[in-house]
Amino acid sequence: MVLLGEPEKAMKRFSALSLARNAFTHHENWPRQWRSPEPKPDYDVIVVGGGGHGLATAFYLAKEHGITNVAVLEKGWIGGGNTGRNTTIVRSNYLFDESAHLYEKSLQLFEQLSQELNYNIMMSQRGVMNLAHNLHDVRESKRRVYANKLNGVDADWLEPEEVKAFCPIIDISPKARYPVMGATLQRRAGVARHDAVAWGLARAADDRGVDIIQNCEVTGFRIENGAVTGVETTKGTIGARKVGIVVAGHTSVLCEMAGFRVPLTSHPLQALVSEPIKPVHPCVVMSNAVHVYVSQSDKGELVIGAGIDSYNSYAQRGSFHIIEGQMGALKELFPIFSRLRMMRSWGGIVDTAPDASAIISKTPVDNIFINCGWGTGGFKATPGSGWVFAYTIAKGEPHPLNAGFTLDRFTSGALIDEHGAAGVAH
Amino acid sequence: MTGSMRLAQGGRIDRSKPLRFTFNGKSYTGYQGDTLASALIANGVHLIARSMKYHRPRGIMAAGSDDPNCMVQLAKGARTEPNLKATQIALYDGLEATSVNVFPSLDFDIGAVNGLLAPFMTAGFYYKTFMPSQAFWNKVAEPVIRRAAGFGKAPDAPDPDVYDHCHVHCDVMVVGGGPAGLAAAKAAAATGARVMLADEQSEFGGCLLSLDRTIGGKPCAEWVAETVAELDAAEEVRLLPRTTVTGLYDQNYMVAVEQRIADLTRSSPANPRMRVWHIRARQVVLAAGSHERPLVFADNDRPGTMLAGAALTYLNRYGALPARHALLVTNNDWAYETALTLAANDVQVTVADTRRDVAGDLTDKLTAAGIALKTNRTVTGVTGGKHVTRVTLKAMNDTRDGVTGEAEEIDVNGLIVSGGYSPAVHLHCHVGGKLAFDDERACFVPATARDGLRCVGGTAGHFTIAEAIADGLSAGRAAAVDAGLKSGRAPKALAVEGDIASGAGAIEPMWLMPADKAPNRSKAKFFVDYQNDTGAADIALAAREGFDSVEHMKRYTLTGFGTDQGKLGNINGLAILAQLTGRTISETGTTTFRPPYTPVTFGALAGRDVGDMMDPVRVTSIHDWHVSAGAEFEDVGQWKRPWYFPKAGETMHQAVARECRAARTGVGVLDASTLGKIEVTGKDAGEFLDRVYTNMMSSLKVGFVRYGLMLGEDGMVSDDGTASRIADNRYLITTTTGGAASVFQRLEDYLQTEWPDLDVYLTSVTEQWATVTVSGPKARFLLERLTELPLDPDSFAFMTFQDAQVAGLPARIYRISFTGELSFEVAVAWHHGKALWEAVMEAGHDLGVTPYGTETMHVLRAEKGFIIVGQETDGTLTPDDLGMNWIVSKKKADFVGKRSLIRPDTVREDRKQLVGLLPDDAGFVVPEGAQLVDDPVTLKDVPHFEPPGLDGAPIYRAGKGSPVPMLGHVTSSYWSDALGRSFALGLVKRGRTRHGETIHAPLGDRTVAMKIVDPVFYDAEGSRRDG
Amino acid sequence: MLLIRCPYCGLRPEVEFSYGGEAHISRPEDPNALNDEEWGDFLFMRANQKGAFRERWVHTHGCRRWFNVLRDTSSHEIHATYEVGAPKPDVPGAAKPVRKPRARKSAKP
Amino acid sequence: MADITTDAKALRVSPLEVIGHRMVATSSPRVTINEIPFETQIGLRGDASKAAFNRAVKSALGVAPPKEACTAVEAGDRRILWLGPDEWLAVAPDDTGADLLGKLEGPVAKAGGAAIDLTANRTVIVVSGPDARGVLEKGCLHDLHPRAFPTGRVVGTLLAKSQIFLEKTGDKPETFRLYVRASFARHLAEWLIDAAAEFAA
Repeated sequence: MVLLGEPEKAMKRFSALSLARNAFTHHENWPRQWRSPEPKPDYDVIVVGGGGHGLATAFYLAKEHGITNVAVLEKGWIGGGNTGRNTTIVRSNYLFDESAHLYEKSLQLFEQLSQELNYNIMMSQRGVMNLAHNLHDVRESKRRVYANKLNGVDADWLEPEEVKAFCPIIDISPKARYPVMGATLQRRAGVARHDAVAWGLARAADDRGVDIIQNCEVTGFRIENGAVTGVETTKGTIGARKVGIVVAGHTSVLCEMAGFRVPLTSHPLQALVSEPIKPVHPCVVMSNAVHVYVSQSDKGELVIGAGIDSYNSYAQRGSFHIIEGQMGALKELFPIFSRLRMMRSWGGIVDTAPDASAIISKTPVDNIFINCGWGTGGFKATPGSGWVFAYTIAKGEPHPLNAGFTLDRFTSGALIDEHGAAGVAH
Repeated sequence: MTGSMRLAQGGRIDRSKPLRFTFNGKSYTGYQGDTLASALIANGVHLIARSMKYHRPRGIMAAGSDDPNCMVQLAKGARTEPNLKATQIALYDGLEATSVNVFPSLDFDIGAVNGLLAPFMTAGFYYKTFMPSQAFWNKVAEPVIRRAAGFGKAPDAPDPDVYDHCHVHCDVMVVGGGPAGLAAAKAAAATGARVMLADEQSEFGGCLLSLDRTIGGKPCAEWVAETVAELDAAEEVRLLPRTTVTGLYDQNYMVAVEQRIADLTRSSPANPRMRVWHIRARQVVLAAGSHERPLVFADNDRPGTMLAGAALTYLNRYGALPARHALLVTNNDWAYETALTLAANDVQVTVADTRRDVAGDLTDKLTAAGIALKTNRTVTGVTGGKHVTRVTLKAMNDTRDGVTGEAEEIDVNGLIVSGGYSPAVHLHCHVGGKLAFDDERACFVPATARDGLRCVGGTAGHFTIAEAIADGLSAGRAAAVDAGLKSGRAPKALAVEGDIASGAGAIEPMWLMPADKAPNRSKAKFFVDYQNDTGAADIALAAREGFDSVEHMKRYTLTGFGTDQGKLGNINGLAILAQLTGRTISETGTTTFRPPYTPVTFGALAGRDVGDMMDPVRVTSIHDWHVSAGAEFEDVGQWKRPWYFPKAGETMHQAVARECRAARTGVGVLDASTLGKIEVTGKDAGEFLDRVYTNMMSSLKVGFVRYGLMLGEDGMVSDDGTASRIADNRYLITTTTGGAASVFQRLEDYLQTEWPDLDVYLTSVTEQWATVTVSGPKARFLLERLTELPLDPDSFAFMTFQDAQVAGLPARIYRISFTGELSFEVAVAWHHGKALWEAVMEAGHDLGVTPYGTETMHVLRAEKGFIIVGQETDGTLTPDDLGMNWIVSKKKADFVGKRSLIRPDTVREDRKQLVGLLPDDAGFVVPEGAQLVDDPVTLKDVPHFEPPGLDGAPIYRAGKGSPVPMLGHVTSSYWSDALGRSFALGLVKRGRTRHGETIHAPLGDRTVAMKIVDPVFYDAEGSRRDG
Repeated sequence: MLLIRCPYCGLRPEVEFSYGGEAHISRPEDPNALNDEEWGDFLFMRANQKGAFRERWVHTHGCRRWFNVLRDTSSHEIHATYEVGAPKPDVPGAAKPVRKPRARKSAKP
Repeated sequence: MADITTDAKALRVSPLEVIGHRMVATSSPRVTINEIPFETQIGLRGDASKAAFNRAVKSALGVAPPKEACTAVEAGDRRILWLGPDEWLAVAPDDTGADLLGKLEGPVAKAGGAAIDLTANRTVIVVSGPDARGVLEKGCLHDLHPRAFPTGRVVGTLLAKSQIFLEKTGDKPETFRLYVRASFARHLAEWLIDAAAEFAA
């Protein structure tokens, strides 16, 4: 009894009606959400990495630039890296202009992504609060709020009582070790269902002709006269006019294969969830000073981010004391969470750049492009990252939105130092 | 079922200690030694909960942490706890439990209407709908879904209980106190090794507590008792009952959670409710046993359906009868023990085996016990909404993928199932251990060896007690030897009698059982993950839609995402996926096992690191004085620093103005003890400081002090402070309060790794010295009352220091000023800090000496245009940006960060530069952080950002949707008592060339015009520093 | 919680240490001789191997010494730890670090 | 530094003076917690392979600095703790500070080292009794079992969240000296009081 779906040409639209119709045929007529093709001999563009960013790149290459002879090569299963391991926060309230513009582009794409993809990515705009716990935090938070507003990004400063009103379960007692002195709030920010973002993008890209090839690991690059001509994979050599590398934690490994270095280090980033409980936490709360960020998923689980481990690692696991160390802070902020229980924990590999900002850039090899360095904040950038990377690959030059995110900033010194904004993992 | 299902005798419960409890408001009685589950079963209660999606009635399937169904909300108020498994709750008198996620009641649950919608609520249905618009999702669909999701409720008040941590080490850690674990601990302990043995149950013995075996000629219960007593008596053995090892990490580090109080007894620091053990073991023996799997057939979730091993446990260990008329459905030999034991307790039993052939000795035993055996059978239906009443069986066809022949209906009130056992390999996998599928035993077993880790007994796929004991004895001894102990005599082998043989054919792999209809066409549900209501049809849909990777299937169908973490269902799920996609189970693979093995209470993980223990509070030796003076405190790193000292009725603004006035016109005093202090000694001390400061320190004369700036190698200002030359080969340098630790570490880094040939030693002396700053025109006058040292400018020049007695204390006085006023910093031994402070306060009483805090310090220094690292700077500013090129040596060939100062970006002309800012509204203090723009825009008029599109238009452009270009921001902003107006410091692009121009700070409802001026507002000529 | 062998103090828990990134990056003798790209490389370019990796740790809460570790970044297995200035051990199964009372030799080749 | 006058001595306040009574109140036959205030502590830096350095130290303290890592040596009421390959802490009773520093400073500097007064930098807490280990295990990641942590062993480590030097000075009963920085002392004492509650009378 083998029940593999039949590859179909046209994507079936998802809707309540289609769901009902399929119920009458016992759900036997749903096609595969994306095909499982064998690689063609060559492509116009090969995107290495089937995470959210890679799939978004392929989708926007097809949608915005009409480039459909595209393959996404994924060494495992799509969405299996950081896309499926993050805490799903989406926001754009970054301090520096370049970041705010890029993340805001991404947030705007997120706001219409369910409709655009015809896939419910459960974009939940319940608001993200970044708490301030000392005078320095307050000053920097306000700085960010004013900057956001002037950039046309929604942001508010909340006094402690307003924090409490927005999220009643937070303890704002001035007696706390690090009392809540206020917060920034981005109301349009929130969370989205991470898996659905990957799957929806895959389905939509596939529908536009993109080949998504799983279990296909890139093992080398074909480079002639300083320009890429193809990639070597566990499924054979595949020709490519252009190659985009979007592999997050493994970027250094791939770039090494292509013969150049990037200023990245890969670290474990851990996260965890509680058992599912009835809705109790209405928004997303992040705190740099006490290193906690937490939201509640639609399934009822509290989704909690732990900090980044200091050491380099590709093991997809970190040290337990990192998680444990944050529970005191969690309990301080949310005293009613004490008796709830950690159900699952996991780790991802984040690639961090020296200035905690992404690199979306041309490389020393012609027609190889990289998109990396998202550190702990990549999920929220998914569609925006794909959009500007598709543009960069298609045009051979960065879009104004990612013009500041190129590799040469490490030579010139024009860093986009978001350590303040990215001090806590998210 | 009604009436007592408690056996008159037998089991390990204490019938002399009855316990009363309520479940969903109804009262019941159980006994000491019961779990909530066993007590309910003994009371004939099987309907415990409803499932998540369809709200199907559910009962008790298992007897431990693997049960997917029987979640309850325990207790009430602040001590309530959601989602506890009835199988894991030790019964106590007065226990109150209720079902979760039911409305209005467990018996009549409105959510059950979802069952009718089941045809639409397939795996991932929510990805396919609810998306006419983003607003519809945010405002309509999601709130409904959120309310429906989740099981129990969070408490509504802070947790009154106490939890703590303990860190221990041992030679051999044995995880699991069943036969293999006990044997391993015994053998290891015999060598004198330091042994720890943890088991999640309150009693050691594991499955031996539920089985009838003879070990070494003794009944197994007796052997357990003896072994435990022997271990308990051994000096170097630590027994941890009620303790679950939840995670194994690199280098044999384990986290284990001990439940010390299982009832409502109040906990305290002396008696915590839970303790998290952090265990570092040289060797680990994993004897965690195995988990029985259910079988996947039509409506395999009716209350009254129970795993064979669990049925045996309830019967033998708790004396609770799970049924009076039972059908056992099995694919393996091991389950027969349950049938035989039930029969021995007068339960009418039928056995339906999927296999065509069952070993002769087993059939003989069944015959002898009067049990009917039906082979080659599958279950095609189970009836009984709230309790199983009837099971329909059919024979399997020749190809064993369908059914044939007539249905047989068997009336029962208990359906016992066994699909075989899955080794509890979780901890093995936590550290990257791999698995292999063992076809003969139909389970995944550990396939990779790891130094210092041994899997034994059920964890190794050895399901008989004889194997487990033999495994344990040999592994325990070997582990001790590997841990460095002398082996001594080999432990005596122990004969075990009573096992059901476990040879070839003991199990037939059976995943999705043949049925009348394919699961997706059937009205019945073929559950795989009970808690998430994932059925075989959902897995089929996932496979059909391309989610054929096991990880995709898991995520799409939620298999294994429940609070039972898939202990029961995961293997069935992936095996069915393998079956549906035409792959082997090995090819399909498992999902990743990650900690924790069972859910862990957050409060336990926090331990005692709560309240003020969350992070150390660092205090100076003068702290108590500040507290009694009513100071408000500011957190600076871990330090508590006085922020300001309000007098009764004073606002902060008034207090700070008063403090400032005192320091400018009289005398103020500041506790400056928190600054980092490092002694730099050795003949190359000066050379070393030259390399790490931007300015020259080697030229400093003994007795002199110099201000210095440190950069990162990126050229950005990272810290500042003073260097005082104590002797030729000795300096004392200060750092910012927050930067002390990182500066010290960075300096050691340079010294040890870059310049090891320099003869320099660094010693942190931050807490050797308490420092009291006396500042203001009357500072000299005050201090002269306390010391005989001449303090006049001729005797004591600015930027020098001298040793002296101050108030009878040995002290060092520095003449430096961060306020612009005449100022002395008096340093004494930390333990003299309070005496010095009190002496200063007393001596200055008639002068109106005024203690001031960090806020006043900030105002005073800002009036002078002095920066604060971390306030004016944010890691992106060079000395030139701050107008501090005067402190950057032109003579030195190199210093840390120098090369970066000539990078293209750092020599850019439009960099932000430090300026002074005077609001046109002199009474208005602009908020710090306010952004600065050229045009007087108001924030509410700024349009929502419209990113440029595919035309690649510039971001800043004419028209709507363009951001407002920002030129900088306000870094410091205060009311100045001395100036009689507000003022600010800020960073502005090309600011130094724009003095006199106006710039704007758009705020919430107003936009404030500010004039750009020189950052020195007060006493620019420096006339006041000599008093 | 890694267990790291400080070359001076022996095996100690990870929390006593701080991480220092890639080892054997020498501060250039004469930074002014470097062009912007070379200086940028010194500042920011770091090896980021998957597998055996030479890295720096400092025993912050113990003896405050910086030292080098050869660790596998995919398994976390520590092959060797060695003093600053000691010869690089081989990968893996490296020779034991040379013990010296005070390692003050040139840190980085 | 000038000599400490008798008056100045009377004006000293130890970091734990205000909560000393609570440490005493927590103490029981199973574990006692006491501050030993004002112990003379002198940081020693130097090259132990140089005879001159060893001589300088030995002539002042009666014993040369220990070369074996993580150990302490005693000479009468003085002791030297190994802190690092070129770093030691000399400890002596209160009252000996100025004298000892005077004897050490010059000769040690001449031998290429440094001697720095750290008397006020840290205070000493003694935790002793059959359950001393039980208290410390709540926050110390070291293996404190006598097989692994014999008398005479010294480690720099974290106890809960405070950096300390932990020295074991006795076996019967097990006795540990904790050297903690003055600003952390109160936090650590509070932590110890809390951790010892389990063993209180």
